[in-house]
This record gives sequence, structure tokens and C-alpha cells, in this order.
Amino acid sequence: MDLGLDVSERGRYAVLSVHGEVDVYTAPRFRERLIELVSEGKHQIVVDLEGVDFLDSTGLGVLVGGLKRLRSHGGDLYLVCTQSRILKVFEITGLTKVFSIYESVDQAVGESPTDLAAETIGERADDSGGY
Amino acid sequence: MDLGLDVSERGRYAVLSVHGEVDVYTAPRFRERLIELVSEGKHQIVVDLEGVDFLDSTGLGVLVGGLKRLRSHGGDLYLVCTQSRILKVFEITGLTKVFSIYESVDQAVGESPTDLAAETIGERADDSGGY
Amino acid sequence: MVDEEVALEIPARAEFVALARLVVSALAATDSQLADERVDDLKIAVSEACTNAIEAHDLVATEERVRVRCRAAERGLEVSVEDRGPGFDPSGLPDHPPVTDPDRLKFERGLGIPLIRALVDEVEITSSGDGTAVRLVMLHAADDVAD
Amino acid sequence: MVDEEVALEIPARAEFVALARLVVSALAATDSQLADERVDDLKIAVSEACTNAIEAHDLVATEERVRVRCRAAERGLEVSVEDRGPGFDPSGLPDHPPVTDPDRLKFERGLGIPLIRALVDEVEITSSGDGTAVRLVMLHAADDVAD
Ligand SMILES: Nc1ncnc2c1ncn2[C@@H]1O[C@H](COP(=O)(O)OP(=O)(O)O)[C@@H](O)[C@H]1O
Ligand SMILES: Nc1ncnc2c1ncn2[C@@H]1O[C@H](COP(=O)(O)OP(=O)(O)O)[C@@H](O)[C@H]1O
Repeated sequence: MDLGLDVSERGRYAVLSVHGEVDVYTAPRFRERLIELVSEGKHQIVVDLEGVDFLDSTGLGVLVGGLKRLRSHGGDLYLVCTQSRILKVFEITGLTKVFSIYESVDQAVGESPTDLAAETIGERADDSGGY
Repeated sequence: MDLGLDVSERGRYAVLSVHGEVDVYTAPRFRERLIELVSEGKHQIVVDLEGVDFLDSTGLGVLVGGLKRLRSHGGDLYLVCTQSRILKVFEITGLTKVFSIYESVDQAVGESPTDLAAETIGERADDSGGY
Repeated sequence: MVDEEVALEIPARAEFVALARLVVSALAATDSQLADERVDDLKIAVSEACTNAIEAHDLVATEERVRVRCRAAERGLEVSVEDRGPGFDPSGLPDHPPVTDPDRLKFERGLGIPLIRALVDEVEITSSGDGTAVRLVMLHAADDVAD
Repeated sequence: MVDEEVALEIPARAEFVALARLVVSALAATDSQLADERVDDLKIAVSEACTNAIEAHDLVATEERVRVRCRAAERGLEVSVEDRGPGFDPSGLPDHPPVTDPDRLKFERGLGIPLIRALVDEVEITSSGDGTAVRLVMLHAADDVAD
């Protein structure tokens, strides 16, 4: 299974765009990437879930863990998600109250859709393991 | 599994376009459609396999059966196929020597690609059974 | 639709959970009485149950495979996930604090079974020292179900 | 890639052959040492073997399921298709006439096993009155193989 993790910078925000399926197999890579960003000093992280096809509680755990880590550094984690099937798991678990969820990266970083040009600084981690 | 069967007319030819997977589950519908066409008096049939994702020996059997039936009526069956993974099964089984295989419907009906406008007279048989 | 069972056995490894989801969703997709959205919900539940089963096998270091059985029945689609792990007491799971509680953040884990219960129409967990079976039923034309 | 086995049991019905192909191709797709084209060939072989197994179960009217086992090994991907049909003598299958023979048209059937043998690197058919096992191996980095 492919998990794509792309990092870009939007002003003081690091944007981590996640693609593919987040489950017990792929979650460790996702967790590591988040931890890496925090240790690089990125304390305002937007996680863009628009490219995610599947996410279960393992993925929620990574996000909760990331949020805790960031808050302990005085930072924060913002989610971008409009897919109802993904939002549903946040709602059921009460996590909509814990995360700030935005409809777009622009909205998350407080810019209008015309303030664009995100500079891609990250890599694309396409793993060929799994399905 | 979806099997699509579309019929159109090109002059004296009936064109049967097959979409999806042809295996032991879907082959009966394919066979019936061919038999139906023959009994409607269509004796020059072009079977367009360009939309086929999978075809095994059950599908080959349907085509051989169709060819035999048509020839016994003084007609013929022409194939359109350019996909190497499909052509391969015809080659292995020696059926490239039995069928006339064309690169396009236009070529099969002996027209240049500019003589177009096929009139759709058939139905679309999308079955929701299988995968 | 066929009232017969498909069984899948997977090694108790994280990389095979996607295969269990794939098989269940391929079967569910042929069930015209289950909306796509319900199939998505079932996939999540199957993923949670398989993840727990694999973790359970890890605990007892067994080489046995996890078994996923799937049957399209009259009333709905039934899936069972069976493991040979140490078992547990499902009624003994801690309650989650209310959604507004700041303690919510403690819960990096423990969301799997609550999700299963919320997403699937019927959930039956049978557990003993020999292992656990989680039986999930997604009913045909069921109304949305609450937790 | 994992050297452990996945097993799929399907009811002996035509509609489940696609599921066998799906599972094998999902596993094969994770095997970076098998080119897409070889995965396509393996799918055809699995489809042929499952079709034969289902027809064999029909003959003896058994309710038993057909078992497909799949293992990613060092040397390649191994798939076994096992049935509880009446068995047959693989060496007793009629030869096909040469390709140019007009008799070729007699062969509406009997193309399955020749296709399997041509498409897959190693084929082993074990058959008795209790059933048949067709073992297919697609080798890693193998050269194209002739029939
Ligand atoms: N199949 C199982 N076998 C043994 N214990 C289990 C099983 N499923 C769940 N459990 C126990 O129940 C707990 C809660 O499970 P769950 O709600 O899925 O959350 P998580 O797996 O994230 O801890 C697990 O931590 C485990 O102790
Ligand atoms: N698993 C099996 N069990 C019993 N007989 C089989 C099995 N597989 C093949 N056979 C026999 O071998 C014959 C040839 O098989 P095959 O080449 O696949 O062509 P077809 O299935 O189209 O006849 C079958 O008709 C059947 O009699």
C-alpha cells in the first residue's frame, strides 16, 4: 500500500500532505515524519488529509500524539479535511472538539485562496510494501 | 464484476464492444449476446476487445464458439485488439491463426478512421454481480 | 449475492490488514443492498478488528494466522475476525471521558472498539484465553445506528 | 515482502473466481521483483485453475470450498489452488493440433491447462480421487518461459 507524505512550507506553517491509506502498517512512517518535523523546529503543522483514502484509529492515534507533542512545544496541529467518511471517525471519537479542522490549507494558514505558491521542500515517500 | 456489452452498427457489420472482465462468471452473458445477434441475422460481427481488462480461456471459448456459429451461417467474426496482455493468450493458444485480428473497428470494417458515426442500437449490460 | 462464506487467513502482520479490507470491500461491493458509505464504515471496523487481532497474536508470539470470514446473508453482510491471542474482557474497557474533557488527549489509543461499535450495526465480541472472535454485521437497508 | 502464507477459501461458484484473482494480484503487486506483465500472467493462470476447481466441485456436488494459498517466497510467488473434486490425469489430456490445423476450431475448451503451462514458470499438478492441487510458481527475475 502506498502512503505519500509531502512536506511544503507556508510562511510559519509546515504543511504535511498525506496521501493513501493510513492504518497500522503505514502509521509508523506517518508518525516518524511528524516527529521529524517537530525536531526540525516546525511547531505549527498543518496536516492535509484531503488525499487520504482510508484512516482508522491508528491514524487518529498518530494525530493525537502529534498534537500533544506540538502543544508541549507551545505549537499546534491543524487539520485539513472535507471528506465526510474521514470526518466521521473524528466525530465519533469526539476528536472534532480536540482538533481545529479546516476546509483547505489556505484556510488553515489564514490566507485567502489567492495567496498561493507553496514551496515544496519535502520529499515524496512512496513505499512499495503492503497493497 | 462488471461486464459491459454494447452493440452498434457499422454498415453490414454489427460491432459488439466488450468492457470489463471476461471469465467463467461473465462469459455466459457474453455468449448469450453473441448468439442473440446471430439469431437477429447479424452474420458479420466485429468483437471489440479494447475495453477488456481480463480475459481467460473461458472468454476464448466464447469467441471460438461464436466464430463457428457465424461460419456455419456463412458469416464471420472479426476481433479488434491491440492490448498485448490480451493478444498474448490468443498467441499462446494458436488462435491468432484462427481469428482475423484488427487494430481498430474502422480497420475491421474496412473504413478509414474518418468514416465514422456508428449508430448505437444496443444496450449497455452492466451487471452488479461479482466484483 | 450468495449465502456462502469466504474465508481469508492472513499472517498476523500489519501489512496484511489492507488485504482483509480489500476482500471485505470487494465482497461488500457486490452487495447491492449496502450503500458505499456503509461499506466504508465496515472497512474501518474490519481494519480495527484485524489490528487488534494482530496485536493479540504479538502478545502470545503465536505463528498462527488471523482468520477473517465473510458471508453475504439475507439480513446483511457478516464478517468475523478471529484470533488466537490471550483474549480480553470487552466489558472491562475504560470509558472515554466526555468529548469536551481536556483528558480526551490522553486517548491516543483505545479508540478502536468504540469506533467499531459506532460504525457497525451489530457487534458481538466473544473472548476467552484461547482467543477472540469479533463478529460484525452490517444490516441491509438499516437506519443509521448510534453507538 | 513476507515469507508467510495467505489462504483464501471461496465457495465453488463462478462469481468468486474474481476474488481469487484480486487477492493474488494484490499480493503480487507488493512483490517488487515481479513485473506487472508477470502478475497479469499469474492472474490468468489462477483464474484457469480456479475455474477448473469449481467445475470439479460441481461434478461431485460437494459443498466444500476451493482453497487458494499464496506465499511470497525468496525465489518467487507461489500459489496453490486446491479442490476436493474427482481428480483427473493431467498427462492424459489430449494434445492440441498444430496451430495451422483447421481442427483448431474444435477446441472451444481444453485451453486452460495449456495456458497455465505457458504463462507460469513452474506448474505442478497433483491429483487423486480426493481432489487436485495445482501449484504455480512465478519466479523472481525469471526469463520469459516457453510452454
Ligand atoms: N482481539 C483482542 N485480543 C486481545 N485483546 C484485545 C483484542 N481487541 C482489543 N483488545 C484489548 O482492548 C483494548 C482496546 O482496544 P481498542 O479499543 O481497539 O484500542 P487499541 O487497540 O488502540 O488499544 C486493547 O488495547 C486490548 O487490550
Ligand atoms: N481441478 C481439476 N479437477 C478435475 N479435472 C480437471 C481439473 N482441472 C482440469 N481438469 C480436467 O482437464 C480438462 C482440461 O482442462 P483445461 O485445459 O483447463 O480445459 P477446460 O477446463 O476448458 O476443459 C478439463 O476438462 C477436466 O476434465
